[in-house]
Amino acid sequence: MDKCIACGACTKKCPGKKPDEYNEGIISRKAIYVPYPQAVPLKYAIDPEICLYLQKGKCGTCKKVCPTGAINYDDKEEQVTLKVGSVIVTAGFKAFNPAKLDQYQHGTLPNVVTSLEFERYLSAGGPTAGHIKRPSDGKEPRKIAWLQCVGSRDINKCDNEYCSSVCCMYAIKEAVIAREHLGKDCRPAIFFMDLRSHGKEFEKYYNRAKADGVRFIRSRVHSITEIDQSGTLDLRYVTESGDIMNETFDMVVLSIGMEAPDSIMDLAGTLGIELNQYHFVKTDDLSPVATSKPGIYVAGVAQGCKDIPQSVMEASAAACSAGISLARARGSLVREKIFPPEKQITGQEPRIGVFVCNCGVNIGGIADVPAVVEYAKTLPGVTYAEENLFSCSQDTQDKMVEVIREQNLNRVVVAACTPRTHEPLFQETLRNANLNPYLFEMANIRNQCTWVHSDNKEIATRKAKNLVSMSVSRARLLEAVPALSVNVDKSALVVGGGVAGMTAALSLANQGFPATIVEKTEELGGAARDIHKTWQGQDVQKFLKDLISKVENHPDINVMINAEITGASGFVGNFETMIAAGGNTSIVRHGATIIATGGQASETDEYLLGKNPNVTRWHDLEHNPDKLKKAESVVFIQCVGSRDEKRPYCSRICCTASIKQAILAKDLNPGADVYVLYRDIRTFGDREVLYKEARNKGVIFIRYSLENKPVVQEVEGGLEVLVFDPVLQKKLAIQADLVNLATAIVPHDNEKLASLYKLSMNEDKFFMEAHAKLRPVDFATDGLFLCGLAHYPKPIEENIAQAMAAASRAATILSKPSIQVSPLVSQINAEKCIGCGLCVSICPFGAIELEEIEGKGKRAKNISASCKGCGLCASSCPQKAIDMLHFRDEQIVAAVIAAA
Amino acid sequence: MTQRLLDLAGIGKDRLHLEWLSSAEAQRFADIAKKTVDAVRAMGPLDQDLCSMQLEAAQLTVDNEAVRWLVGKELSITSKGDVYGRSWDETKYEEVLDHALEREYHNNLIILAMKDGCSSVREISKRTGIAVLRISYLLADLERTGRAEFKGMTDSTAAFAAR
Amino acid sequence: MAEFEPKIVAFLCNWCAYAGADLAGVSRMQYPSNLRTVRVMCSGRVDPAFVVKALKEGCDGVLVAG
Amino acid sequence: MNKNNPAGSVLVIGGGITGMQSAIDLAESGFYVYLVEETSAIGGKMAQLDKTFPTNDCAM
Repeated sequence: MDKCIACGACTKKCPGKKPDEYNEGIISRKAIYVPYPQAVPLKYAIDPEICLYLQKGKCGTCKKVCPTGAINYDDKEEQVTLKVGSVIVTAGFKAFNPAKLDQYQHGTLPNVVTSLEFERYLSAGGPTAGHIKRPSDGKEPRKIAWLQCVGSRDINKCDNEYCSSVCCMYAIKEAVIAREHLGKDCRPAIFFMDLRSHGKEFEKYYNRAKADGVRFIRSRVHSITEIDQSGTLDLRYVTESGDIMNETFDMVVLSIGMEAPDSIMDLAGTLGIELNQYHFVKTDDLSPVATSKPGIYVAGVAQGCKDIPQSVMEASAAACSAGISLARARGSLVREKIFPPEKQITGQEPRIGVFVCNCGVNIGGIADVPAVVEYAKTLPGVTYAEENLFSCSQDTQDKMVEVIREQNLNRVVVAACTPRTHEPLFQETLRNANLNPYLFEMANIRNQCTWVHSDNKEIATRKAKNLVSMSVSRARLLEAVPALSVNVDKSALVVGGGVAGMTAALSLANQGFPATIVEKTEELGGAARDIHKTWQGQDVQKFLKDLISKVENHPDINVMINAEITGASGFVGNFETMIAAGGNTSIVRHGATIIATGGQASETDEYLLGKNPNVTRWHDLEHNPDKLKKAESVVFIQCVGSRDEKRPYCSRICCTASIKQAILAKDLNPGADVYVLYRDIRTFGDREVLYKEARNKGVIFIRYSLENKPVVQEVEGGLEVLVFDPVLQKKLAIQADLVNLATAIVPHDNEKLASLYKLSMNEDKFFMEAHAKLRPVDFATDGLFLCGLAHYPKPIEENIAQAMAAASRAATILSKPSIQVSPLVSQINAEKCIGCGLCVSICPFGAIELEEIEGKGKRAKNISASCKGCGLCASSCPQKAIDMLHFRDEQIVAAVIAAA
Repeated sequence: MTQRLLDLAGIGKDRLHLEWLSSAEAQRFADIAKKTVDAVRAMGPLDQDLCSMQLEAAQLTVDNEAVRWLVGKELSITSKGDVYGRSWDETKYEEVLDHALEREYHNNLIILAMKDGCSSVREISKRTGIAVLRISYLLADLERTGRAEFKGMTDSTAAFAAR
Repeated sequence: MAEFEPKIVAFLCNWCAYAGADLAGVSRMQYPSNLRTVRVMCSGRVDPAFVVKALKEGCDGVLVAG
Repeated sequence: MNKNNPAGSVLVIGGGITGMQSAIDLAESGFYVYLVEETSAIGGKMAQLDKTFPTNDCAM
């Protein structure tokens, strides 16, 4: 397998054909294939089911065609036994197959596609290269309909009563992107029951889509019929006011839900872990990633329907749990790669070696490689030039190390593919040949030359020569850049003593990293003190008590209450924070910082809260449930202060909390009338079960809209709630002796903290993570992590998972004695610098500070660990006093001159 | 700012294209490449000797500390206001920047023209294409800052030279 | 002389435009060969002086893509 | 293999976005990771997506 260089010669000639699973069967693929051009590992695999040679011993053309002889037909499956300390199940999910739902006729009507198929139509690497075409006649669709809850929240045609919690969002995304592709006359419409855009920034995305012309129709489509041979479809549905509508659409997308993968059944059997009734792995709320068997953990959709950010958080949380149980064996099986000593080349005349690659036919077939090599030899400073068939193959790498040593080269230029993928590979080869890895330059003569000018060989060759001369002129000026590593203080600081903060501190301390908790108030616990039961009924107060006792008695955790952070400095691995507690200020040194400042239910003056004792907020009821027992008529009002102009976000936990209390009210007093006034019921994921249970117990759900909110007024003998009921099309007046408001969850005031640590916040004052999906618990600046309500409102089990995730991310830094930092940083020439501070204000990473030098006043100084090498400071410095290592002004200009 | 400068120098802002794209928008990159090449081809070759002086002046302008200051400070001043607490909106700030840019560019052009041997305002105007009134106005400024000096009168025309 | 072939220097940001150009190569999209790419870590790195320098050195156009 | 000297390695079953993130975190924290994937490439379902909400950046 390591001979294959994925040049694709074999797949062109291969006769075998099969529907391509990657493209959802829209197009077919060969027997020898790579799932998609960016696959990792980028190696071709043979599909035994349709390979003529493996089936009938015929053909074998791929072996003949393969330039590197990488085809090995008798590569059989082999059994490997591994001894491991822990197992993490991240088996993912299987997309629901809508064939069972005959009313949508997926499979018979060509223009009814699933959302995954539509993703393939949308993507540039898909079967239609991103142009959306109707499967029936290839024309661009004008009206597209998305049908929500296909295979979710449905117990008559399939047994998935849960909500898959992501379909509403991806339907909106596909509609918005479709409009981008097809232009403004494309009319997307989404048919839904409850629009569940509950995650961070999701509500704003939903509002933008509405403003951008996506129609949202609250109705479940009854059936789809084809009305003409071109494949146009007619949808039959009932609107809320009860009249039956028919509307034609060019294309229908079924927002299919998620199911447990088929392989999970026997996997659970072999591992001995329990599954829940939907075949997802069973976990309990207060240890969200632990399965029923100790040492085996689960993360992602294998545990239940969730979106990518939540899956990534759980992935890190699972890694943290495994880390805790194996803390003693950390680093025992990990091998450190040792490189030969580095040869000093300063002051030597440049002796440049140019290696031009053929890359099989990709370059050699188009550019005249020998001519490029001859041309390279004529360039000043080049002492050696050669041509290789495949520079990136292992044998050529070893040959290059010898050539570098024999020819005593001190600069290397490789003319081949893109440095973005292969630069690290060649840099490692340089290090094996005693050369500093930054004495290396790549000329991209494949992706940006031969592949894109393949119709004119002569021009491609000339451009290749020019690119090589640019690289050589730049290489001439390259200099060794010493590696940069920073030692790490193996302890962490946790800001905030709620459940999130405590879980993070405990997770780190149990891995041997001491943690300090800074709590503003005088006791630990945070918002969790107001919660009695999780949505699955587990006792939170007991969990909280023993969490607090574990934290307070843990030898490696130092708790500071009534403490406030007054100053912070330093960078990843070497932070210093000033904390004022009880009158004196102490300095804590730590390698990582976890922000868990939490949040709280917001105040409001709406609906007579505070003016009438019978108008309560959610946690008031948690503290004295007897208020519910006495009440004969209870009204819950949702989205109080959430999802409006002031706070355009959803607080996520209120629907579940209110419905849980509504069920409790009905249980305590079956005769009582219980109402829930809502805008969208967002009991995402398995919580849908609660919504069904509440309806079965007779809780009445009435929808209201932002335009005409319900009104609560005092009347003699209690309260009266006026609300317009869209189903009955009438205004109702409900006599209520208890009104409970689900007020928005807001973060605590983080302004000061944000300025101290240079953290950014979104406009709702929640902290902004580095990347919503791929780094959901990291901050942009390294060494700072985020978890809990301060990131975004979330139920307690997600808080715990995110806290463990933050601990795991912090552990990736704290577990190393020192960490390598990219050495390509800015370099400041103290003579030229006048200390104007412009660079400090421009630097997005806080990687430059002004330093007092006696006698000269202030001078800029680079914090190399935080510097990302973007170069904004260098290009904006009025004195031109800043230069970037490896991207110096004169190196860039040299390449420009060679280009002209 | 650089495009504005290229316009001033008569080279045309379409010789510099600024684009933003994500790493997945391959087709868009190909279209941008084609669009840029066609736009520049339509403008014909950049005649080096015709505008070498303009380019030199542009180079000096771009290296000028004051201009670089104005560009660097734009973001912080338009968002947080200047040292006197006055708030600036972008268009107003851009006007000041353009004005300073133009003045600095013309100053450099005049100095270069004088180094090229022109001495009278009319000769400079012919060589640089800048209006006579503008040149005399700027020359007074250059004299005051010691970058040019008045060489005396030769048959009723004033002669200047770069310092 | 055949039709005038302009010479254009392209400053491409390594993470966005340069990656887009690579993907254009992987997808074998053809585009004119007049571009000469200089890879930079961020489009913000391009100092206006580089642009003027390129034009002075004989290029007919400059593309800065972030 | 008993409780007090566990093996310093972890088996991650499933090479989608979740499996990859767990593997990265563990490897970065000094544990040897075996990442096991059913199909011939890692990436899972996310690799099939074009763009991802809410930021619309590419899934690949």
